[in-house]
Amino acid sequence: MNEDYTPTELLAYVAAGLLEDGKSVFVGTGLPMIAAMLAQRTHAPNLLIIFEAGGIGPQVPVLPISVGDSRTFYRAVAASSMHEVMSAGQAGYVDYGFLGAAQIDPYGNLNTTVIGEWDHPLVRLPGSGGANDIGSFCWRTIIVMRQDKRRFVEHLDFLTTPGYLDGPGARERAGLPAGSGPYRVITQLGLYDFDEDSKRMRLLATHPGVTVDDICANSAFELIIPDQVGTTEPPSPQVRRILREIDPTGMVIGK
Amino acid sequence: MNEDYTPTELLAYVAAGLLEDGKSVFVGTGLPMIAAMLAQRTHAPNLLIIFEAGGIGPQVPVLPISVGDSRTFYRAVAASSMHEVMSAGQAGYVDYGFLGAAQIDPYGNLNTTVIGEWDHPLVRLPGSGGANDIGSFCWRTIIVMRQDKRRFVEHLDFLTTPGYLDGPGARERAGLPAGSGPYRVITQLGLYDFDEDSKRMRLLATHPGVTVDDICANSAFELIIPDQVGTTEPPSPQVRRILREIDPTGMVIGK
Amino acid sequence: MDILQTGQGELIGWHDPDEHRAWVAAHKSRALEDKRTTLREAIARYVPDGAIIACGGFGHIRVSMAAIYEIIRQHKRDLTFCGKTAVHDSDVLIAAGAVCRIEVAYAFGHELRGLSPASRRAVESGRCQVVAEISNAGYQWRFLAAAMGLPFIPTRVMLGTDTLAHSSAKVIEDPFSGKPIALLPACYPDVVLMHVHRCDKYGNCQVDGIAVEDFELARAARRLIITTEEIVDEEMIRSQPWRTLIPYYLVDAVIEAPYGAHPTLMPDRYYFDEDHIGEWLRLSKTDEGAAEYFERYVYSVEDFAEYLELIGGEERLEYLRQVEHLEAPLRAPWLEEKK
Amino acid sequence: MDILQTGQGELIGWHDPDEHRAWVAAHKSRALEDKRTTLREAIARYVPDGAIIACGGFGHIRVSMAAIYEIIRQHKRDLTFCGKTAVHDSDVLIAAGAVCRIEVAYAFGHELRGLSPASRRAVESGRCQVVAEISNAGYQWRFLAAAMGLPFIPTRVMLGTDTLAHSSAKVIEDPFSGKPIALLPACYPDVVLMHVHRCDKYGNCQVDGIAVEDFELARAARRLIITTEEIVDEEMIRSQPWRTLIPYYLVDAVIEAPYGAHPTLMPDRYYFDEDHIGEWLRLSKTDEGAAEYFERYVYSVEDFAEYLELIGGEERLEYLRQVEHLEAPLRAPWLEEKK
Repeated sequence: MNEDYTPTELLAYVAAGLLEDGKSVFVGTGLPMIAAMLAQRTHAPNLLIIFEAGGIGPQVPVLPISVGDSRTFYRAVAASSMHEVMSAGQAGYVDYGFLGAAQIDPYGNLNTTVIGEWDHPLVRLPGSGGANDIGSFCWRTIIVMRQDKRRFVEHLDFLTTPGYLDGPGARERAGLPAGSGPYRVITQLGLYDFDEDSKRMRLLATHPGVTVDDICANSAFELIIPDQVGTTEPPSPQVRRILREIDPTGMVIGK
Repeated sequence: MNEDYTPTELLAYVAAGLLEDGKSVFVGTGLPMIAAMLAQRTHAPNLLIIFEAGGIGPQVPVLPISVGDSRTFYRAVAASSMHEVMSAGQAGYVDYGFLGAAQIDPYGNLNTTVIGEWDHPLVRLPGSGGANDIGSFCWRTIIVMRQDKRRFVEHLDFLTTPGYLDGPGARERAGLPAGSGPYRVITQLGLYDFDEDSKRMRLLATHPGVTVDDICANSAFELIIPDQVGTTEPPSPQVRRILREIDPTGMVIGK
Repeated sequence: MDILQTGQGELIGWHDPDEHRAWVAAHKSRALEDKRTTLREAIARYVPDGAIIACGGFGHIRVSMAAIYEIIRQHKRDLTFCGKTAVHDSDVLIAAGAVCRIEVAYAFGHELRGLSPASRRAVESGRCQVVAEISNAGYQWRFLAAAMGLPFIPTRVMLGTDTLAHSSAKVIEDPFSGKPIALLPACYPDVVLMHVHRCDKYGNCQVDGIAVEDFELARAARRLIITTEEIVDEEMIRSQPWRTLIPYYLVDAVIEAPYGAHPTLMPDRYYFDEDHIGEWLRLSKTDEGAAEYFERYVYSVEDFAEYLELIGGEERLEYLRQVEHLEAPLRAPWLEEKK
Repeated sequence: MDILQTGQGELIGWHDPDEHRAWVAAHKSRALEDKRTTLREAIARYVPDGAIIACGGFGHIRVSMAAIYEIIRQHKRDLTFCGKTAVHDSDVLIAAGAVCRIEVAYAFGHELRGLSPASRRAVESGRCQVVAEISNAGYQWRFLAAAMGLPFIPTRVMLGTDTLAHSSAKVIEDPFSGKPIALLPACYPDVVLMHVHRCDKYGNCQVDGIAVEDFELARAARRLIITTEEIVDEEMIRSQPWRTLIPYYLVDAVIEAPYGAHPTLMPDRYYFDEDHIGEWLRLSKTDEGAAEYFERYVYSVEDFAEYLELIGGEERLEYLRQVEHLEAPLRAPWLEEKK
């Protein structure tokens, strides 16, 4: 059976499944990198991987540590600049983007800047980095993060990166690119999308062994729970083998 | 004696004399190129030559035909882009610029766009090209053109490139870079600068054999004629020899 | 928004950034695909009558003449030309009747060779309409705005002039300095023709020498047709990816066209063919002469290879290679006349 | 000018474009001059206390650590840091007490390695003040505006967020689309430290691999200090001038510093020294530990060459070269912990 997969393997597999062949994706280090490489080695061989520091379409030999690592432009089609890739994103060339966060709200807005008050931080986090950029201009952003009541919050301590702001039409009213925004959220408990009408987060599927009660107990805001909730498919042994090939040292997947 | 120099040789020599060592100059084809190369081979060996299409600091082997000619970046320090050199100009890195024109007015404004009405041209000229850019951002622009009553006019048919617009402070009021503007005008008759107070064109020196009456008879607007007017120095045989080395085929200097 | 001044030139090639993003998402493939095709096919497919077109290079430097001749051969009509730094490209397209509208930074001239008889005649007679004025830097930055997916880019050039008054720019008060500043609207040409030194079959391109404004123009283009001196193996691109000026996803068609810039200059390959340009400038002094030129060099030939035979074949091309490499002296009709 | 929103972050590094032009004219030499000097001399001369500084590369990629150590060694104080994509650079400068103010796109983190104990502690205790927030693209474009001599560049990122509210950007209504758009003010750092693969004695620089935002940053810099893996003959620059990322007139000082990016990554030369970064992350968990680190690796050594001996000399550097070229496996303390 498949039950000996790790939580990270499951996340990588679910994330990979969201990526379409022939599309482009803005990739960060860690899990997004693994997911994109898994997609390339399974259903999406022609997925274009782009890194914010300038690497475009590399043939990544081993997992990079940084998004500016030389592995991110190893045998790439272009080793360019941040100006080039951020401009491409702003002009609509980037389909998917991955984001992580310390906090998320019902509209998919993200905080990676500060816990507590901005000028008197309890915990100072790294800030936007490329997150605001990715969240602003990628057509579909995929958020991968840990879920609990301190992280799934009604009100963020700081809105670093735009989700749907305060609801339908808010992105467009703010001047953000039309038709873009959060697409899916993946946590250790389940997979979410956003309700078309309210732009609030909605449960799409729970991971194997997770109940809807678990889901709700780990969110400080009210999630939309539809009548029909699916269950995510766990990674097959073959997928797990590929994941081990991609990350032989267990840098991301763990040992 | 020196009297067998050609008018073009004189113009090139006078123009070259205006360029300082250790400064930068935006160069076009033809006479400006010759003048800049003459300056480099005489008093200004460390003059930085920049071409609008991207050539920076070339060691020009033979005269280029175009400002994008491969001779303009032959053994250059950089073969870059229009964005790079125009940005450098806008940011204040370019000291001198050369301009030509079909018409000039008392404030050094230039027309290279049209003779007659814009939408019903009598003669359609090439337009701004890089002229407006050079005239906007170079610290000191040097205008080299033929002088007669159809060219030295009170009112331009079209103001392609800014001189001092309508007088003192007008460039700054329009939003153009402060402290920049026309520096000298060189024609087949004489050398001009601009009066500090009025920003109107003022005779500085006549060429050998040219009288102040000749000067005035060939301008449709009133030139400022100071009490003391110098005479330009004609090119020495040595200068003429260098000019022949720079332009052996007589492409610009003529045979 | 207080707008201090609005240029009265026609705004060509502008799109709302959201509309352009949607177009990109729907029409530009992000997949690595073999894009090799013929010029006949590429021009037929991507250059509809009425399109706004622009050329890479610098007017008579690294211009895709092979693509331009094919446009003329296919009798394309009502094109609007981005006269960014237009020299030989616009002159023949206007003379052939393909282009009837032009926004002008530089056009109707051949630099040291003098003015362009054919396109000047077309403008002065009203057959070709100048729709707006702009400067070289101004046009370059219109493409930068487009490349960045922005509605505009600010600039400090053009202010206070008729060039701005007849452009599509607007002037506002800069909220940081309080001074007037010009805003240049983005320009997205419908089709861009660009000639490069080498690219792979996917369209990853390298250029030797100055890039001029091709970095920005390639990214501003809705459709980008690449002609190339040679199609190289993907390996050559991937071994030095920092040499890639244009990544494949910007490119719609790749056509191998050696000497495809003739009679314009290809850096490090071949110099201007001054005899040929001279023939054009001489013939194009009359409409009949221009027609004779097109009949001889465009309509009567099947393709660009046949044209190359007609202009002197291997021997001529070898001479141009030598001039470029400073191994042979330049011959030029206009140079003869100065003597 | 209707301004829809004004970010409340402190505006650092901005100058009126005319004031900057005058500064350039007075202070940046356009002459081709031998600019070779020592790091001691360059840092003493160009980095006054209180300056606004920025680093080339990408936080722990191609960072001029040699210059950073010299800043610490000279006990520079009250510096403001452009935290464009700050990783190792900002962490050590903040920990050493050199930097006490920072504008943050990304800082206080080491990507996969986790958060930075020292600089987080400094910020949370108030020893280092965050003066403004911004995004990576936003910072990059602040430098683009400066490189272009403009007061601002528009962008469609940051809108609607607290990042913008705590930035120095303003929001206006775009006069072309009618939609809100953010304007990013130019940022001209007083001093930029940049490490390159090679340059000549005048400062003409080449970089292999991604440029990140160094094209723009080099042009935004008031003073630009270049450390380089090697100083090459002018001939190497002039034979391929299209490889020049930075022309000499932007550069104020050139210092040959082989392995000058250690322990950060130098593309195609050497990989991250994870053992050394690991030692820093471990020691910097306490102020005492950080002080111990600086005593050992900065204050007790005369110069960068001596430092290189201390971190393991030729043998260590050869190993890092092998890892970069995929010829040796990566060892890393944080990787060990995952096992």
